[in-house]
Amino acid sequence: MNNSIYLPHIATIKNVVEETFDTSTFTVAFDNKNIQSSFSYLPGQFVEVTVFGKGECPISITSTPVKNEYLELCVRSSGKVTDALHDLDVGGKIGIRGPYGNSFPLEEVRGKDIILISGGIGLAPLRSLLNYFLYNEDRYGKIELFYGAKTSQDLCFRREYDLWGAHENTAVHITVDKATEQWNGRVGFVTELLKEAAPSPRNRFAFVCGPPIMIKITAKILAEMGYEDSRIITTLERKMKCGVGKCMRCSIGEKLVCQDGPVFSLRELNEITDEFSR
Amino acid sequence: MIKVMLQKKLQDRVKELLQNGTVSLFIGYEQGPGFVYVSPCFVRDESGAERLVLNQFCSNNLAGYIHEYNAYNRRIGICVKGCDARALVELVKQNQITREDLFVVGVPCTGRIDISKLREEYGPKLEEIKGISETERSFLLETVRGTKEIYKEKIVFDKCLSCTHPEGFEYDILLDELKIPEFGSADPVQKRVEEMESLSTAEKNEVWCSYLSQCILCRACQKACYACYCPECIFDKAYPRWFSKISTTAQKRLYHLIRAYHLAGRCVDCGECERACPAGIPLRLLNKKIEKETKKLFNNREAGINQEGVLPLNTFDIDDPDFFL
Amino acid sequence: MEKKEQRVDRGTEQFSPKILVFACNWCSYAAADLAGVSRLEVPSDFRIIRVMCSARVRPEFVIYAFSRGFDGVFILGCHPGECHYSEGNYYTRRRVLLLKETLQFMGIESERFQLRWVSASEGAKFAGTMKRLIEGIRDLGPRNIDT
Amino acid sequence: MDNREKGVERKIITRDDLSKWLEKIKGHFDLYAPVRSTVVNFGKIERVDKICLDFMNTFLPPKVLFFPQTEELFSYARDSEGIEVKRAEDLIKERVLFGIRPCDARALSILDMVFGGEIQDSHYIEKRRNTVLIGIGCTESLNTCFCSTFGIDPLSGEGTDIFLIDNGGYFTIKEVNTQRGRSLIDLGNTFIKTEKVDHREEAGSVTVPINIASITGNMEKVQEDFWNNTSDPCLSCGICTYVCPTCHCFDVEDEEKKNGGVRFRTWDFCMSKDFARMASGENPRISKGERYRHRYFHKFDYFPKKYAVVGCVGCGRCISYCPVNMDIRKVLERIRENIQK
Repeated sequence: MNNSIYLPHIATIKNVVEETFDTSTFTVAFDNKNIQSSFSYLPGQFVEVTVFGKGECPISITSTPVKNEYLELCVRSSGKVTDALHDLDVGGKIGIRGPYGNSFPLEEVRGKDIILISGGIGLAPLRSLLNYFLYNEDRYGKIELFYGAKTSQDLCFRREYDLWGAHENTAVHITVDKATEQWNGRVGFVTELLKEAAPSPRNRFAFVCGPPIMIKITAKILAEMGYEDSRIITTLERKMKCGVGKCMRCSIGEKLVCQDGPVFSLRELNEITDEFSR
Repeated sequence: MIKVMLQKKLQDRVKELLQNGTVSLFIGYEQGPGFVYVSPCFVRDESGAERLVLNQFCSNNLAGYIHEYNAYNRRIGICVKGCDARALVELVKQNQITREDLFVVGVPCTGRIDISKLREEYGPKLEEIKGISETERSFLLETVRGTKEIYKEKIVFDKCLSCTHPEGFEYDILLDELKIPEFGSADPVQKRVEEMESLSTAEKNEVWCSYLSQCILCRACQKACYACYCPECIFDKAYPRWFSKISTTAQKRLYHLIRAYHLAGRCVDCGECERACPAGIPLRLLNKKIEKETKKLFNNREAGINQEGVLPLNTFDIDDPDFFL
Repeated sequence: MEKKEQRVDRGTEQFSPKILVFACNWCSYAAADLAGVSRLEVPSDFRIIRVMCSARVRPEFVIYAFSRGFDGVFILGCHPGECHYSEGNYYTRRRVLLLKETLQFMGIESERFQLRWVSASEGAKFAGTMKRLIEGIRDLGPRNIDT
Repeated sequence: MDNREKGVERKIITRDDLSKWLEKIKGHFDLYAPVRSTVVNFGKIERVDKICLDFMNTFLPPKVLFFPQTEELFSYARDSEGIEVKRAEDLIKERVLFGIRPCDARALSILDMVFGGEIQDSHYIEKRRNTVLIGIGCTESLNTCFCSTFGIDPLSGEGTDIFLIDNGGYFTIKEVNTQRGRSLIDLGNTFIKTEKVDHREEAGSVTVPINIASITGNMEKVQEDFWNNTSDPCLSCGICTYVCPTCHCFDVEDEEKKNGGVRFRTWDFCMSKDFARMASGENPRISKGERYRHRYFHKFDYFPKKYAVVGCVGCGRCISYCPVNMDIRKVLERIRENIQK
């Protein structure tokens, strides 16, 4: 009778990379080799991570499904479960079930130019997407990343910007809200950066992920620039428990973030008559 | 007859208050599903005043809403019975509101009817009751089958049997003279507390286990309480987690212990917790026990009677009892 | 559904209770240290939590401990008038007394929850008090654990 | 209205025989039926004479038997080698649930859609599969009943295996809908008689139905102010959700013990302030009005959109137990007025 959808598979933490003072990227692999090799996912999906005795929380997958040997999860310590996760070291056991949710519309954007706009830890799901694009470079047009964080200390995946930027047809723009001494790059909100660059909406899709307020402002700016609602794509966060559409906790309108999301286009969100559109 | 006049008087006064801008919100009672069921009513404009009702079924202690609505309203008008005024006294004493923020309309009360007692006396078909009047000793229920007389003592809330009012509380308006009604019998809760005390610990445990087995942790007892105003409740706190929704007897006991203890010296015995409980758990028992102990051990007066004074656990006396050490 | 958990010491066949002790940093915690340094015999059935004052112990701590299956909870503080913060222990005294009565009323023996004054120099008193109190809990036996 | 038919042939069972039949059923199955303590609830029956037959609606809906307030999902054990996860062992023995009302039977069929579907919740489904339902029609009603609003016939056994109607001295066996039902009837063959009776089949009078079709699908038209004002008296307690036969929101909590622990799921209520609050502190439904709106939208908008059925069955529990006497019928009526405005 071991067929409950709520049973997590045991996984081991293989590596931990500290991104910022409260955010780390965990590399994890399932203990069961068969599960690991058959675990397939797409950028934008998430998993439910269990820290035994503490609980469960949804975490978006930040690795790209080109290698099936491990999963990468970028987690900010912000609650009971994530705090406990940060207390675990390499070799620690966690539970994972998933993947859940829809994914970014990979086919729809084929052959199109792409901009990715993100703030803070919002880069985590977009990193999965970005790496996917870069891996399949020939299928996509110009890719631009606009990324902002509070300070230079709050930038995630710092080691990878150069790698991304080195690709042909790819540009990476980084900004911080507040400059510190070590920082000699751009200062200002990511939204200002976007306004300045003003990438034309022609043949282009925009992917946005970050704090709710940033998503709202960015969506407005993009709309002003002439982007269609259906071409502004975002991924949302909601309190989630089951991940499979039973507990009704993550509902926005009749949509459930765990099943119908977490990836929504702005058009879909505008259709939902709920808190978001208000 | 008198009651109908009072209701009209209340409606008129409320209309006036809203019209001249004395209050921006008035909290009173309105008809719920059926004559005997009364809901709290929030009136924001003159036209809404018509909805207000006032009868022997208006039992809710409306003081519980003040805290929630205080921030959004310049001045709240509120309809209180003598006993509810105790909650207001306490809220002021506990620095939750200033008296000037309120416009208090005192309504006379000769005992409020406990629906569950009425159901036992009258039978389940309470929808038959269409009107009510009263005499000195009894309520006259006008029903589809004629008038039925029931002695007051039999159907008023337990708390009404030992009615108390705060001393020297100044109402902004009094609809009629406030009197303390007298009944032939006393509040049985005191006796029940004593009965409970006389049991052995194992027996007490057994009694509580049977009560707690009915508890569904809906927390209505807490939400209905005037004194539960913490911005973040200990039971909601996610981190650290004191209380989980896992419905074990241990969790329920923890919940009820903490809830009752937090009310030590603040419980005005409005009985809202017991009335709100869908499972019929006698919660006043616990509150009364704590009240009794604070009175006995710390010489504390009942909450909400006196407008001066400190909460019993916010102070100490060098000569406090230490027999237990 | 009451389960009686069997916690019996294999060596002595004696019930070994689970006990939580809150000890004030300025007095009884030091006394516990002193008892240890003086090699006094102290029962080993308790876990000790250091608090900055006995008044730091919120009643919720105690209730929570009982809900998690502890057989006894003790608070140790400074003697009246000796509180490091001048009057913390007076507040504790009131709270403890009221909580004891409430616990008793809800079916948890008030003897399981105790308050004692032990100053920093009273290592021997600490050892003796703990011994007596724990003996008391042993006599009461294991608590019916709620499930 | 007297639709008493004279001398109709019906399968009947007398009250005394019913107890004997149930006794026999109890020998083969776990029997659950309404029992009275301070309130009437479904409980496991040890003695048949404890069954309470003069009840209208139980306090807690029958969902407690399939989706209990607290349910173990799995336990885990920690040792030096790692962690082992073990699923909770659910009931194996088959159960019979006696005394389910038509509204509650409909509610179960709604929950079937929620917990079934593409992704199956085996904890619920297995319990459901293992339970035979014996329904009882409503020849009387409470003044809070409004099932007819949702097209529920208080004298129809839709969703039950066997359906009885209380005729005072005896019960009529009105419907036997499934094979499992028939095998239960076989158990009681000696007690069930076919007799000509003055057949009485009268449904309890139910509140005038509300025009629900004009509400679902038009909920968006309701102004925002409406929700803030309507929710004013609400205390944000959990009663209405906990006693609701179709509310299914849950929370998941871990309990850590020595070298292991258990993960439970527990009922949760959407009127709670932190129901949707995220770890980051963001709360999409911060005001009481928004939460209240969500509750109504879930029942009368999201349910119809997702499962093509209204998420309310008109059992009236939320009306009878609400501590401030809020009336869902009144609110629906006002929603309708508001839509038309």
